[in-house]
Amino acid sequence: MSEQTGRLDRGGRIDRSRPMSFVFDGRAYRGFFGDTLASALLANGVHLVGRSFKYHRPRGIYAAGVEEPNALVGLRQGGRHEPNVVATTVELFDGLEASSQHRWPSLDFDVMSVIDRFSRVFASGFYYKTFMGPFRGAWMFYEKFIRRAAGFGDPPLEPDPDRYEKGHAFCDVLVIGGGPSGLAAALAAGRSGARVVLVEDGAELGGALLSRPQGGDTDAWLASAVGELKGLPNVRLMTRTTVFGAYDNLVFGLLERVGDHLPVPAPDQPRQRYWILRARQAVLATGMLERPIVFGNNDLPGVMLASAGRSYVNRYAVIPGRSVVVFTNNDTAYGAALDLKAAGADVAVVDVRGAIGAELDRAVREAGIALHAGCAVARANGRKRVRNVEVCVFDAVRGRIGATKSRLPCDLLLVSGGWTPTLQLLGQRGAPLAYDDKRAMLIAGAVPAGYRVAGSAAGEPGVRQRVASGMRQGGAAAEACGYAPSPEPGVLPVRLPDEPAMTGIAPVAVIPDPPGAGYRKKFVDFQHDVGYDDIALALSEGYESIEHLKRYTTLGMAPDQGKTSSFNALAIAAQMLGRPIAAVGTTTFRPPYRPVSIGALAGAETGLHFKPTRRSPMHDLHARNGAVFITTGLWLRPWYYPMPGESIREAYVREADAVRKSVGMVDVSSLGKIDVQGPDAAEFLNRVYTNAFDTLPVGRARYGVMLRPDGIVIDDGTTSRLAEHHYFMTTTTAGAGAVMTFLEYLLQTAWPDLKVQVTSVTSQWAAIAVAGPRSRDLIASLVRDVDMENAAFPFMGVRQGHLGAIPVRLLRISFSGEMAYEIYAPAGCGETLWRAISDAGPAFDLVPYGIEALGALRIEKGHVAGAEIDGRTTLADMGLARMASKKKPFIGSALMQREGLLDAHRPQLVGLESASGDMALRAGAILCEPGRHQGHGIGFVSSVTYSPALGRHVALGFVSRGLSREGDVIDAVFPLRGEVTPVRVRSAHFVDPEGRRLNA
Amino acid sequence: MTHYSAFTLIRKALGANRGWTRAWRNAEPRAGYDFVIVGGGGHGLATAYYLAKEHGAASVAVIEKGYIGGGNTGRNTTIVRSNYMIDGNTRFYEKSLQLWEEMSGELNFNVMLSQRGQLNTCHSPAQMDAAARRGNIMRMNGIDAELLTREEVRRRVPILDFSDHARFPILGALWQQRAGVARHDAVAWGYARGADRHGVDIIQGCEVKGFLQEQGRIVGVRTTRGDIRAQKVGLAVAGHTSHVARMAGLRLPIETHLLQAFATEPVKPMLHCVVSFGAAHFYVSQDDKGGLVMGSDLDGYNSYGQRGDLPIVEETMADAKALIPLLSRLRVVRQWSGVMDMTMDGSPIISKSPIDGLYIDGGWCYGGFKATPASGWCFAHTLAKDRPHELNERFTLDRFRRGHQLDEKGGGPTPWAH
Amino acid sequence: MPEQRSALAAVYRPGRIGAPEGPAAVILSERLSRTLVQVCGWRDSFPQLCRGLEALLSCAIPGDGLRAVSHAGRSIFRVGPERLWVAGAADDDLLRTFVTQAPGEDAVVTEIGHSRTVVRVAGAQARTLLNRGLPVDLDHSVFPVDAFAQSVIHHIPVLVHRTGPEGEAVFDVYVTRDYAVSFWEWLTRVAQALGGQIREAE
Amino acid sequence: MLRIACPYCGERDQVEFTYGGDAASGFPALADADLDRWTDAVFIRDNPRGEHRELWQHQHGCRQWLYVVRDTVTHAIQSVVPARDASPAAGADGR
Ligand SMILES: Cc1cc2nc3c(=O)[nH]c(=O)nc-3n(C[C@H](O)[C@H](O)[C@H](O)COP(=O)(O)OP(=O)(O)OC[C@H]3O[C@@H](n4cnc5c(N)ncnc54)[C@H](O)[C@@H]3O)c2cc1C
Ligand SMILES: NC(=O)c1ccc[n+]([C@@H]2O[C@H](COP(=O)([O-])OP(=O)(O)OC[C@H]3O[C@@H](n4cnc5c(N)ncnc54)[C@H](O)[C@@H]3O)[C@@H](O)[C@H]2O)c1
Ligand SMILES: Cc1cc2nc3c(=O)[nH]c(=O)nc-3n(C[C@H](O)[C@H](O)[C@H](O)COP(=O)(O)O)c2cc1C
Ligand SMILES: [Zn+2]
Repeated sequence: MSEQTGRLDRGGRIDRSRPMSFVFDGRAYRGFFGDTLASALLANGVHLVGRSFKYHRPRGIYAAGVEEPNALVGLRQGGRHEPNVVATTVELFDGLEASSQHRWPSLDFDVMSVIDRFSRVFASGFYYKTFMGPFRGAWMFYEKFIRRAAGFGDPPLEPDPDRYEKGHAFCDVLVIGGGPSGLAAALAAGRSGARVVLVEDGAELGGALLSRPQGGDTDAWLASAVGELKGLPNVRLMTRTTVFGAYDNLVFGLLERVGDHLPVPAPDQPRQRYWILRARQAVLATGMLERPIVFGNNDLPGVMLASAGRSYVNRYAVIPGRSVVVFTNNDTAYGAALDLKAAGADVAVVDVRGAIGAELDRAVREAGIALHAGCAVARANGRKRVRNVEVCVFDAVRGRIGATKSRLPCDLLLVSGGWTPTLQLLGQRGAPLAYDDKRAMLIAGAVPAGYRVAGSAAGEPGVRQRVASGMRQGGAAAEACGYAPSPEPGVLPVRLPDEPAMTGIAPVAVIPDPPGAGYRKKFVDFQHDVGYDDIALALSEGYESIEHLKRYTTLGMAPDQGKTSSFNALAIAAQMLGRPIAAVGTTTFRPPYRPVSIGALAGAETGLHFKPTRRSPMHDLHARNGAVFITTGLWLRPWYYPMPGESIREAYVREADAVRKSVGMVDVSSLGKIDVQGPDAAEFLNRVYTNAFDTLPVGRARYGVMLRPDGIVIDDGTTSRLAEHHYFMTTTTAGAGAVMTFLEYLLQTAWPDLKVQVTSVTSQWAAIAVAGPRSRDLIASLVRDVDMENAAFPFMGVRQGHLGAIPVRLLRISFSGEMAYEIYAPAGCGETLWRAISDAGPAFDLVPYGIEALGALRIEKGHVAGAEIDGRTTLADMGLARMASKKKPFIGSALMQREGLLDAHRPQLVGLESASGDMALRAGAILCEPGRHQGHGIGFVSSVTYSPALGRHVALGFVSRGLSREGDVIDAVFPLRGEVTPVRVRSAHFVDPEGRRLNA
Repeated sequence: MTHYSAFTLIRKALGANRGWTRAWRNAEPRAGYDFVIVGGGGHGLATAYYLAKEHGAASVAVIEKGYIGGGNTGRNTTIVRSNYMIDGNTRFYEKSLQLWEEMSGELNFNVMLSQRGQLNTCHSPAQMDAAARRGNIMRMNGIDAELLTREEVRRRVPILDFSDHARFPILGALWQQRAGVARHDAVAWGYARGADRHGVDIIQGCEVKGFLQEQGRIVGVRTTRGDIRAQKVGLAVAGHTSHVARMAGLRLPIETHLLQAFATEPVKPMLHCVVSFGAAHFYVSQDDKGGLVMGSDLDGYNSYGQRGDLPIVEETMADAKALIPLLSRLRVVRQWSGVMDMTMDGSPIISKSPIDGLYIDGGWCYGGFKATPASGWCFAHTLAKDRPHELNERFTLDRFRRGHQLDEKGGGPTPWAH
Repeated sequence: MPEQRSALAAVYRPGRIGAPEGPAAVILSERLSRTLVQVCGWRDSFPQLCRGLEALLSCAIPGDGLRAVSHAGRSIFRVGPERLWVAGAADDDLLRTFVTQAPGEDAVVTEIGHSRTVVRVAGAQARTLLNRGLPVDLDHSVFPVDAFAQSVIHHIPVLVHRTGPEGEAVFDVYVTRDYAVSFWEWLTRVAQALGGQIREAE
Repeated sequence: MLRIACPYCGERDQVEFTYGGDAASGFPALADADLDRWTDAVFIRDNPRGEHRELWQHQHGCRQWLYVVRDTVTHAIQSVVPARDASPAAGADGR
């Protein structure tokens, strides 16, 4: 285990009493609680942490926060492995295991790094220009090799063992960012009584203050602010939480990392929680991010943002280098220079500006820091870590560079190219950003309603101003929600020390190559390896729109979404095109602000809970009876009830056989059921069904078909008339929801004058169909208060009575073609009902059957189902043209008269059977004139079954002019299996076409 | 214009990549053209290309309000396939796939057509039957298709959920080997470069705001950069078809809806083909950078906002994890969306309009990327010859009135639910 | 009435869930065999009907879809403009008679008690628990006692009613019966993280 | 996320609602057998970029169908009215 050579003896916000060990690339290291993986690596002197995406260049840690472009690692093992984790955001835990990515065989020696030598060949867009030959489809050959080089990290290979949760939240004021301005905003809003949620990405509140030197007034203010907030019951503080997206109506997507800082989530706890938060006002106090300056080899390990250097020293007590050069174009980097110096490093500053303010100048001199004003770092040298930098005289106004003046040896180069307010969330709302010349930054232009920006996100120059603006915006947000401004105006932290502010920046984004020096790549987008030359190349080829530039070079498209690169790319493009930055514009901002795991967004909707399951009231009983279930929509329905050793085919044949020979029972509870009541119920049904329902006598049921307004069949079912103004409608399982919604739609929008109430009672009623020649005897043995005789209770009759003690509705209708009853009972009685019938069953040779047998029985009878009603079929196609009433209009009656729907050549429903011997038929076969097997044929096979009644395969299908082709032999073609089966067209009523069995 | 090849690439690299020529000229609008194509997406650019190349049109302009390829061409999930069942669609999409297969060579621009195959999973016997019907139609039309069993699917794509925890177990799948993905931007740029080479003016940053009409005939367009006269005007503006057509007084069987797409962080290859999930409306592939690109349902309400919302984010991610549980710990880096021209039957329109001089190519719904070459090819034919090619003769505007919808899904005139 | 079976019968197991010790943050229980009757009317005559119901039930009839009225063991919800749900105990005879003798000429009465499973969620973290799935603000300030909302949890239709004394968070959730097991699985899994107890069904 | 202020239930998330499309294409009278009028109502849309009068059903709430006026670019909702309260004449079907 190595020493923490880079750890300072004192200071920092780490807890030295809680040492932690961790492993990186197989080597063990130590760190402390409060470290990030990045700070712990730096403490151990590890600078090389990864390889770049395209050229496999060695890369180190560049930042200290979410903007980190280089230090992506693979975290954890097995099912918990997570690729591309940003090391600067990983809180260290004991036993953490991480590895570098995208290198082979090792990080130190990566074979693929030879690519770097040919980087000019692999310049932006190279793949559009080659890999096209020598043969057609050659790309497929090259692509294999290119894909091998794809990706950063390895995907997990095992299922994720962790759970995820979702949460819904509501508040008046959402404050995004827990830095000084966010804390101030939350205080101001919270004191006024508003419901406030403050969301902070990091583990600790304080934002950039945490990276200040420790102790003193800053910490005192921070402690008192946080303390007060914690005491306010109307304020909720959410740390380790990212606002990743700003959506319509001030709805925000948040990701809370509940267990990511632990080795594994606590027992029963989720790993992450995704929040949907609805706010009435939002204050963005999201701070700013520092940006690099672009120069030769600016991606070497040991080159780092100045703010990061400062953060490592002050927050983590890590000194990332002993011999430090700070390269800047603005004042803020001097804070880092002074703090590193104070921590014992040798520090020199290279400033592109000719002069700096007197006060700063004095501070630098007093600290013993060498200042190279009017100079630039033109390039960094070193192999896997910076060894020295070349400093040239530089004219920041004209952008002119002189020859190399000196080489400053160093092991750390801190860079500050200025700051970019973190306004991604505003950008996601489509809010325009404006370029502010003086501060050389993009600031919020017009802010959308309900949003406010505070603190450094608003470009406020110093801490006091930031806190004041937080107070202002937080208070105003609460006021906008109707809360009186707090009686005690927020105490301004007058004693907060100020520091080098963001003034006097020289807007330099790139340092030209010094005269006579050789070529070095200058990186703009580290994560996607996009350099200055790539931008130049793209522009020279005409990819001038900033969006074309992005797409041609892939600038800003990496997981970091250009947090450190976008602005520089924009500035460079503007310079090359000779246009002002404002005219070039930014690319579109999109969620998420930081990458969000798929698992979190999926939440609890995973595995068997991906979608809820609907179960019939008799479900448990079926399970106990050994039913095999099948998923139909969201329902689980008994498919068949195998006897020991039975296959599905054997089981359903036995079941269907029993229905034809004795009696069977099947659970049909999933059918849609709609209660239709009111004085206009009959008129209403007349309008929605193609056939008449006003003529239906009380106590009778009728089969009905509904059309869509465009004349296509939407659903079918039976509807019974229970009383003059009371109907009971059934729909298909699949159609239930749509039919219900459609009925309500018609009643409320088209015909609000009709007095009809519709209620879905699907879940209220359990339903069992009892079918077979012995069904009447069976039911009669159980129902005492209904006369079951044929005459008294005829086919299509409806009765109410009791089965045992259970109140039931009895419908004498049949899907199977046998004498049959549907029995409806209150759902809670469903199991009792089933049991009562099956207990009486043995005497009648009763068999329970599932939906496979149900399907076989209905095909034998030529009854249509989902495979026939596929959203393209007309009534006439189904052979039901006679069901279209001529006496009254109905939904669809107008548009069903269109020529295409009347076309005589349309496919019509027919029965099909093998023309020679009993060959198996297959659904999905295409029907063709014999031997003419191309194009779209003349129809298709929709449903197929082995018919237990007939002892052979039968099918339903649609054939062009099918009704006139009875007896013709055509081909059922199934090229997927190379099969052609001659089939005979016949009536779809295979069994008992006269319907005698219904009454037998 | 520089010819692209490995050789040029190396030669230019040695010259520090100086001296590459522009891929296309950024043309200034002229006073008039024979053909003005509105919309610089793949379809508009392909139309211009084929007009010039196949029909010898010498005076063609493409007018784009933003930057070319910035519409749906630049924001789709790039799936290319020809597994259509309805007569009228099948052969059109197959023609398109054949044009794709030629495209890189023809344009001398690598559009990276990667025919890695597409899998449509089936989760019920009924879905298997429907897949069989589709596959059989494909085969009868000379298009490759295979029907796979659960075991065959597992062998091909083992990372799908074959566990006991799958809410909708996979029973099998329809497979088209020649399906795959192509590089979205390259299609726009490649056609633009090709069209430019044939003299087409590509005019960016120029929005059509109205039409020039004379005696009930369209004779040009009003744009933000002035009036441009034209013998014929062709619209290829995707989600904005209704909006632009209305400037000429036309109402169309189209609604505009949002469709989102998502990309994850790049990872090493884990998914080697395109998969679409039969238990939900979800599809995914892994691009050559390593990111998984995925999409699902429409956001479900009319919108020109080009900005998707959370309900579909959640739904898509739940779908993703249900189909491929290993995706759980991968992260989404970007969520974007496009505005779709959804027709009432889900099939496109390539047709003369009722107004002389105005032609419409639109209604591509969420499936028009794969149609890009054939759409351009047929639209060019329709514009040049004033009558449809047989491949697009059913893509008319009046098919709804005549009852000849091409309803591939059977969804009816509720496009938001397609 | 013959024996009724709870939709949760196969999955309902009283006892602790999640953290085995400490106070239970959430307490779950099924409320068995509630009577639930829907009464609808017509726009013109509905006020009249409501007056009749007021006399019959000796309490006010709610005027909006935000607050229920609870009285004498019954809760009345206005679930739609002219649509009321009246929930009561299993042996609420008055309600039972509704179904056979409509409470007014213009009343459309439908018994729907079997279509819903009622689950009670109580305890200090009841709100937190429900808001893991319910997209409705349950803060006391906007969702006081007798407030109710029809909504969805995990794609499952629910009606959530805040009952119990002021200051305590007690919610009755009416779940569509065929989804009850899925709902219960969801509820108990989320409750696990908070630590809770399943009581005997009441 | 759209938040729709249901006149009965208050402001709720879009997920409780189902979309019903353009409200301009209302129903012609059933007795009207004119193909053009029906084709227009069922298949043809204004599809405006901007203000759109559309239908939503509060499916998981009061089940009321609502006329919502919403901007198709900003998604901002201007008004929500129960469908049955808006006289059919207010619909664009011209009855
Ligand atoms: C998220 C998503 C996923 C998709 N996935 C697939 C898929 O996997 N496979 C598939 O085949 N298809 C897919 N599609 C559909 C496919 O992207 C489109 O159908 C296709 O790209 C349309 O191309 P286009 O050229 O017609 O339209 P576009 O590329 O949108 O081009 C139209 C152009 O017209 C311009 N324009 C509009 N109005 C005006 C005006 N007034 N003046 C001037 N110019 C104007 C626009 O700026 C735009 O550039 C998807 C679409 C989306 C949004
Ligand atoms: N060194 C410098 O010169 C310099 C430059 C800029 C800022 N600062 C410091 O920044 C502070 C300004 O305070 P401030 O509050 O405006 O900014 P801040 O940087 O202190 O705080 C912003 C906070 O917002 C959080 N955040 C950003 N986006 C988020 C999101 N989407 N979701 C959740 N959290 C998010 C960040 O994690 C951060 O903690 C001052 O202390 C100032 O010294 C210093
Ligand atoms: C196939 C495909 C892959 C994409 N991959 C990425 C990606 O890896 N990173 C990224 O930032 N954006 C990716 N995008 C999205 C684009 O950045 C952009 O969001 C999209 O083209 C829409 O444009 P807009 O966001 O500018 O409106 C991808 C887009 C497509 C079509
Ligand atoms: Zn409502």
